Amino acid sequence: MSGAPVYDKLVFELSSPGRVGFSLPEADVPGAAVDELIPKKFLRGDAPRLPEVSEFDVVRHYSRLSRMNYGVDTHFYPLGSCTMKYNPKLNEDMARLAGFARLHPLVRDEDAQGALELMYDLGQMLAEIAGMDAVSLQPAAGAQGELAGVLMIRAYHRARGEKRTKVLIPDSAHGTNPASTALAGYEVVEVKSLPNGEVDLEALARAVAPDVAAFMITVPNTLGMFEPRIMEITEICHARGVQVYMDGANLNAILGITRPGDLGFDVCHFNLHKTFTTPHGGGGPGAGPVGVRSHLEPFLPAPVVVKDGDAYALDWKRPKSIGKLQAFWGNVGMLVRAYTYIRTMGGDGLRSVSDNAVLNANYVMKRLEADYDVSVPGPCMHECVLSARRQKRRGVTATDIAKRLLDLGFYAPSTYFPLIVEEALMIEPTETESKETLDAFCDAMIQIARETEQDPAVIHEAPVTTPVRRLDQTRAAREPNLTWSPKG
Amino acid sequence: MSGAPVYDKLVFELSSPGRVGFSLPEADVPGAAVDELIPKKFLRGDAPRLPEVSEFDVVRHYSRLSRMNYGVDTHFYPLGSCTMKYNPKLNEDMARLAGFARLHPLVRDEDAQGALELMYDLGQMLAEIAGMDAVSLQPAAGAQGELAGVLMIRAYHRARGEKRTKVLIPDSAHGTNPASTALAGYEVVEVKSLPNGEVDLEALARAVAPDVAAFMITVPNTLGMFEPRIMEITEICHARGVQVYMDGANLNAILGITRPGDLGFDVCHFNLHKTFTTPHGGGGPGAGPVGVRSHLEPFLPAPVVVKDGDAYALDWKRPKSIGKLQAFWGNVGMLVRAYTYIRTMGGDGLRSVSDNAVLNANYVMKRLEADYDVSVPGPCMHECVLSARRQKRRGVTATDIAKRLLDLGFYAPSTYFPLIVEEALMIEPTETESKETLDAFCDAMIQIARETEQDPAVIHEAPVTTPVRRLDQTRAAREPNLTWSPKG
Amino acid sequence: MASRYIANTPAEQREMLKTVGAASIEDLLVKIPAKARLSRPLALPPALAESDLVRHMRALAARNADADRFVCFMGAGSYDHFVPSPIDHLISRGEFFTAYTPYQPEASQGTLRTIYEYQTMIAELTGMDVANASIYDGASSLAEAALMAHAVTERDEVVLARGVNPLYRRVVTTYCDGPGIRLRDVPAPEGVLDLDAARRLVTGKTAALVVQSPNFYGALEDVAAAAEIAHAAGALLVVVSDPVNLGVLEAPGRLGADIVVGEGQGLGVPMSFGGPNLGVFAARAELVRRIPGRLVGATVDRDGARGFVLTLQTREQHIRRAKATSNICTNVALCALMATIYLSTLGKQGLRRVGELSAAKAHYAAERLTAIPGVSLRFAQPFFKEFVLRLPKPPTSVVARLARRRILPGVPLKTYDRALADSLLVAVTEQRTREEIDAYAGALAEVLK
Amino acid sequence: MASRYIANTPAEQREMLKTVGAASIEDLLVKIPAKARLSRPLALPPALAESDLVRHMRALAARNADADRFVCFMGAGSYDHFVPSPIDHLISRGEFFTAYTPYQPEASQGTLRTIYEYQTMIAELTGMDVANASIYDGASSLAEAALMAHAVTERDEVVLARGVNPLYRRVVTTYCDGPGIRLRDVPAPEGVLDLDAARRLVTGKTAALVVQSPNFYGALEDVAAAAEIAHAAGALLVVVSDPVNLGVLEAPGRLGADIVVGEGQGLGVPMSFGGPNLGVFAARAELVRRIPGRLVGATVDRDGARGFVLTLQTREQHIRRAKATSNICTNVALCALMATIYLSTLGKQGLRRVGELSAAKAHYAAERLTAIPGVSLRFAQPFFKEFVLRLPKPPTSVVARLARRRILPGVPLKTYDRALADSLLVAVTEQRTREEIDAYAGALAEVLK
Ligand SMILES: Cc1ncc(COP(=O)(O)O)c(C=O)c1O
Ligand SMILES: Cc1ncc(COP(=O)(O)O)c(C=O)c1O
Repeated sequence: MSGAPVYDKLVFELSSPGRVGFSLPEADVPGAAVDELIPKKFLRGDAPRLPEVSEFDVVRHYSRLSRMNYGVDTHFYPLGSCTMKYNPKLNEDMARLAGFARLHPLVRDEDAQGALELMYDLGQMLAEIAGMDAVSLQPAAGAQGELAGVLMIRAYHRARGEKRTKVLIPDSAHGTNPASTALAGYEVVEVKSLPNGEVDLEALARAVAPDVAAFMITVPNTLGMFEPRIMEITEICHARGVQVYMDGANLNAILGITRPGDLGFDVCHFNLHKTFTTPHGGGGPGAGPVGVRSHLEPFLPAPVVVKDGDAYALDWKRPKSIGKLQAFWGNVGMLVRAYTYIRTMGGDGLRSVSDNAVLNANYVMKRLEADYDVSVPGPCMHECVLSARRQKRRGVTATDIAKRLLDLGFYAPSTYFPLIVEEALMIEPTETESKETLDAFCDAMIQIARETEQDPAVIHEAPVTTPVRRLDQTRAAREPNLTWSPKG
Repeated sequence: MSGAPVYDKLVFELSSPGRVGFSLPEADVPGAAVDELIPKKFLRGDAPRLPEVSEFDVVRHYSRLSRMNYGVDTHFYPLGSCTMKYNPKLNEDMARLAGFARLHPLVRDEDAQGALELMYDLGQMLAEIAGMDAVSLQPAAGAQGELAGVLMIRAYHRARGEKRTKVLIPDSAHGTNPASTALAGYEVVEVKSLPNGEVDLEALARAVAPDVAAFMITVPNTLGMFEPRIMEITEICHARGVQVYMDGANLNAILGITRPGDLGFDVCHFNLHKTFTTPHGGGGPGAGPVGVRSHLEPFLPAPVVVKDGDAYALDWKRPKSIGKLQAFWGNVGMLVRAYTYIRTMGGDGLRSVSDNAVLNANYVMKRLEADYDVSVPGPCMHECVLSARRQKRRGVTATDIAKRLLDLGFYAPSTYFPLIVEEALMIEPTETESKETLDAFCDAMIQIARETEQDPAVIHEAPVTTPVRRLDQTRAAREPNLTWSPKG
Repeated sequence: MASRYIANTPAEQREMLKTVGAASIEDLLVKIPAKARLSRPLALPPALAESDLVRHMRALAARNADADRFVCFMGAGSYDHFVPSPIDHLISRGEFFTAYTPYQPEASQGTLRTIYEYQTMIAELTGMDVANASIYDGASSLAEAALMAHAVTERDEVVLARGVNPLYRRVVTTYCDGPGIRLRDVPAPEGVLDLDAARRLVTGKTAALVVQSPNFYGALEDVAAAAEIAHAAGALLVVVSDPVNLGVLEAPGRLGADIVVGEGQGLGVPMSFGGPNLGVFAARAELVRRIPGRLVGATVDRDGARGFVLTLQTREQHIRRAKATSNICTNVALCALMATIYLSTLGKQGLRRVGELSAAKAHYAAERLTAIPGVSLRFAQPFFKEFVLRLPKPPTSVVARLARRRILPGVPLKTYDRALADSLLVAVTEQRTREEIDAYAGALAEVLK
Repeated sequence: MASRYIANTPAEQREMLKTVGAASIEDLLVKIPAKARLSRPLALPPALAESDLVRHMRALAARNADADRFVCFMGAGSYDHFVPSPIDHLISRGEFFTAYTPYQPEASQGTLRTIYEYQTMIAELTGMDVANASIYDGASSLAEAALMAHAVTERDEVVLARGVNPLYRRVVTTYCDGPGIRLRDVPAPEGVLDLDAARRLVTGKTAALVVQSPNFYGALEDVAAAAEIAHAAGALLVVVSDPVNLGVLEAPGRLGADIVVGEGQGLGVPMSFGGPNLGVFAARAELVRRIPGRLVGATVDRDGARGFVLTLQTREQHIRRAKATSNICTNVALCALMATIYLSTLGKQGLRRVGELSAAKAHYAAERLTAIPGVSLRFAQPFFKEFVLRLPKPPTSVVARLARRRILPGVPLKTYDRALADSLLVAVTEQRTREEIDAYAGALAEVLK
């Protein structure tokens, strides 16, 4: 690429012996040297090889590295299933209030009433949003919410003396669904979806045998479609004593429109880092609260935040609890952000979040349907899945399209997910994006479709405007280089 | 340029009627409409044509615009005379403490003891650093400090019944020196410098006539050199009743080494946004405290922060004061940052600031002396001034070199200042930059010198990596377009 | 002694000295006369580690009655308007925050674009043709206006309405001393400009008539009438105006102003004990080449692409030196950026709401407070978000007593005008809740008992 | 009802619906069964304006005993270490903060490089060959280690030293339920692992022996001896270790650890009432293909330039699904970034100083506190920055009474171990001043009188 010289340093490569970036007080206590306080055998011989840089080195280095990223604040980020919406700055300010950010997790309940009240109320609000009876805020992310949910189902069956060993999951599911289920000790049985991505009810009816503990499904599904017969599905399951778990990663499509509980689900997790605007931070942290119907409440992870009169407390006396998932009570910093968001939007606001998320996705699908194959005819919900199979025939893959988009100033859609769609391009615009932005993105997609016909080279060359060009994945995996060493 | 698509929006161009980015409470008072409270004739007929955008539009727009800037945090910024050093993040955190940032200027002294103590102590510390007897923190920037200083000199002469109408200023001075002096009601007499940039003592001796009120000089001078005979200069002036003013913009070169007061200066201003690390913010705000010897103290701008026992107060009873320069007491937000910095460094720390600033400047000068003409043989102080006259002969001007540097990933030195140096390139590295950075910059400068010989075209084409290429200044001045209108 | 703010290590210093050809840094300081050298370390308090310094600064901050801990009804040129959360996040981006004045436009388009947006918004709000990139604060902005009027009209008198903020008046006095501009006052016995007196005082010698609206007492001035008087005498009309009010109040430009100045602090800039503030400066197009400070203009680059530059720089000190229209160099660009983001966030509807809410709450407060026996409005004039109360007890003692209840009830006017020794200037922004206003009224009633 | 977080205006909605070919948004929701539709608005508290919400949140925050207002001597897995100012400024840069997992490496080199730096630093501190990009927290990180040991050794028992944080133990229990891994405890009567008991309990069925050092009681464990025991039985040694201590304490890898996990919160991550935290996970090279979570590796681009990518992804759920090494997807990358910036800022010398200061202050505090009649150290073991006090009065009542003096004296251990009903776990970081420690001692002496 032409363009500005690329910054190619790692912080270790800025290091200079004796340079310092810290400032620590002199010892103000009678200062015995550490080797007089602690037996030598416990002590490290040499100092760890950490960088030696100035504070300014640090600030400039990480400021520069940040500029090698696309983020929602700087680029449209239509990454399907990830709900890359605007992360309000107000949430950040609130999470940084010392009363939350500087609070130790083991203070007495009396000394954390503000935090506990916030958590209690957030749990109540999430329960109302999902039509669930109780919520645990402890799971650190969606996958841990899934684990908690499946473990509760397991504990429930166990408590009823039932031996059920299998969990059914559609082949369109996100990878964490089978992974979490297997981790919970179940055998995962994959259920083939219909060509349109919907559940094959006949197949399901056959599959829900007495040894099936649960059916786990994403609503709307990973094709961005709402399962029209979802209530029949939950009924069929319940009729066979099968619990139904809803992966709530796509909850942002149905806020105030319909509720997992009302659809018949027994368990549902929330991704606060998707629907409720907590930032993704380059991979995390998130928060994955899990909601349940009353029959599963006894099994919630401990402790549970409870209210007694005007006092809030952590209730540890949960004999049937599946136990703990994190050392403490949940990713409270993220809970503060989500709470701030919900209090900002109110019920009507959340409803219009879903309305506009759905409208934006349908708008994009409509504008692109002539140039790309649509996986399933619309209307879709909050996201749409296109297929590049047409382009593939001309040698342009979903990956190629993704890379070309980077050059045109957009992050890429999710690619090759869900697995049931060939050359999948999964696009989630979110309600926070404006029509101008959607139009610019659609124009770029259409341009790429044209280029596929007329000038595929420019696509195969892409990206050329990024700090690096296409990277050698095979080499990375064959000769793993996972840590820096002076030789580099 | 190739590279990423350039963002070319103004916020007005994102506007969509009815879109909102704000959130304001409903009126909680018996809500008479404004036209029932205020006579129509005072009211605006139509709403102002401000943009209508979402909060996210705002965040993404200004995040993107910021990326069109080079800043110290992201780029080496050798802009001579401007002291573009690292601006500590700690200073920012301290200035944002509600106790400072949310304090109204007209609270009673009793309700601002913390702020007043900080201001009092900062004044004391600046006085010690400059060897002055008293300091006013009120000037908003260096130029206003100059105005205050010259007005105090004027008031001083007036008080002594002297009629002096002229102020002598070297031709190497910064533009604000003559501008501030003229504004203070003086006739500015330019004094020619010697070829080496130093003051011509004989000429000066001749010039300091009875009608001369003051001599204003920058130390180190704008060529980055220390006037070796500075004390003779101040003596000659004092012998003729001429006050001497030191432009302290370059104070960062002499911290703890020598002091304006000890050199015989009567007045000196400080640029807290240079020597004392307050950020430049794209042009300001800064702070330009002014220090004086005791004979000028009565004339300080009012009010002055005073200490009485343990209590601090704003002293308004200053009958001889030149008056006020700002509505309130100074750019307190900047004062908090400078105070934080001085308390971080301490006396020894400030001394090593100057030592290293001087070392870095000499290192750069040495590395470049073979390829560029040095305006004055070294050693220099905190900055060095090169001349591109050699390159000019090959058709490459200081401006061309500046533009080429932008393509190589560096901001440019100050160009064409001081005026007495042909094709001046004024380079101030500052003590916060590392040797690696200085070497990279010198390598780039040397490369440009080579290109001047071998491939001047690449220089004349520059910049090609910036969001825009060279801009048409003439057109901007001929047909001023200073505000956006729908036609654009 | 290694510092986290200094890059060079001793080893690097030695290496660099070797290149330079000096034995020590001392060798580089030879030109400094020995007898001028400081023979001792600077007598400053010892360096503090970051954690200790933070503790110290917190302690200092805690001794100030800030508007988070106290309920603020103070104005007089600095107001507690709400600051939307995105502003600080955006201005803190290093590329904005640590950049200098955009001397290299190709590497400064971010700053240049924001200033161009700012100029456009200020021109729109004030109803003028052009606005500059900012002056230090409202007061120095007014002083620059006086100088400009003097230069444009070549007249030596500036007539100031008594309603102009007295703190501004002092700054104007300072700036006018050098050029020898005489200042004259027009009384405001009823809290607004005495038009007859103004007609008498504005003459062929007058460079400008200056009025502020809402004025220092919060009262709305008849700007149009003032314009007539000024223009009839061939003088310029300078209007001091708070831009945050201009979502609701008429643009001074439409009432005949030739120059509009004011304090933009209300537009998202923290009060910070009075600074940094934001000096707004706008004028009619004919005056553009006399405007002080920086101006950003649109132009095109070599490839014809839109770009922005500092323009008309021949007005400025770095080119014109002693003959510059002003001595200003560093301005308050970052505060202008705060205002730009503020105005983008609030937008067309929001700024209007801010004005409507402030007006409604101020009038509610005036009603509640004047319902207290002995408390009345000092002037019978229409006001906007600020008004003057006459109190039955000395305002300073009232302020002292309410401070104990964490209420900042306003600004006593005695120090500004002996005739107003019984008066308290009260400001109410959209931030104040009914609860807070009622609490204020309740507390005031008690201390006046 | 216009919201500042939603872009579409009614007019734009109509326009877009027209393109879509729908009459209303309702038309797009047809697939949702009518009887499942929510027939009422969500019963949530009404939307709050920004200023009102800020007021509400401040009030909630004010009801927590945070470490700014209280002097914190609490640890047990979350510590009040100093957080240098640059961290929050840098992680708040939108390009880091609002990016997703770096699935498109060319547009995510910033994040990928910081993770690669993080992996390198953690490997260096722990003395292991490789580290992953992070796990949720220390406890889930330990749980993942147990699962990994189970998978690697194909054995079904994990032996936990009693000194392992009991909160971690609960999480391990939860994670081991599915795979049916049995947990066994090794007692620590003297506050450290009973080596003989360990020898008996670690058998051919043992997948891993888990020790923590410093352990939950603050005591330093003989990791080398534990390694011997584990390896003799063909089991893996898993060490739980707090990386912020490893500037001073020996790297577990050098003492024979096969897997090192721990809580990295001390590395610049705010306590935030217990989360988000930073789960550290490091292992020997042979185990790399069994590691849970993300790994970043160096490679080259088409032009041979250095670049970074997510690698060895066949371990992960999005590829391997039910057979993945872990179910983790979202991790805590931003906390890992905080730690990376923290470790860069503190550096080689700084991290050592943090450890030295913490140890010195902890030992000073232990001395001062045990000088109080009736107060003694519960265990006679070498400790680092944390220790257990035996008190003559119930610790919970002591905590309650010291809270009134804004001191958080430590964590009562009763809830974790009945045998320690008289014990208080006290942590002292470099943040605590001598003054604060003396004040604590003074206050404790008084309440024990
Ligand atoms: C549909 C779906 N389910 C589950 C998950 C897992 O959630 P998390 O990444 O928070 O563990 C995701 C997130 O990528 C998802 O998109
Ligand atoms: C030598 C010198 N003097 C005076 C000034 C004016 O200072 P300020 O810009 O703060 O008004 C400057 C700043 O550019 C300068 O470099």
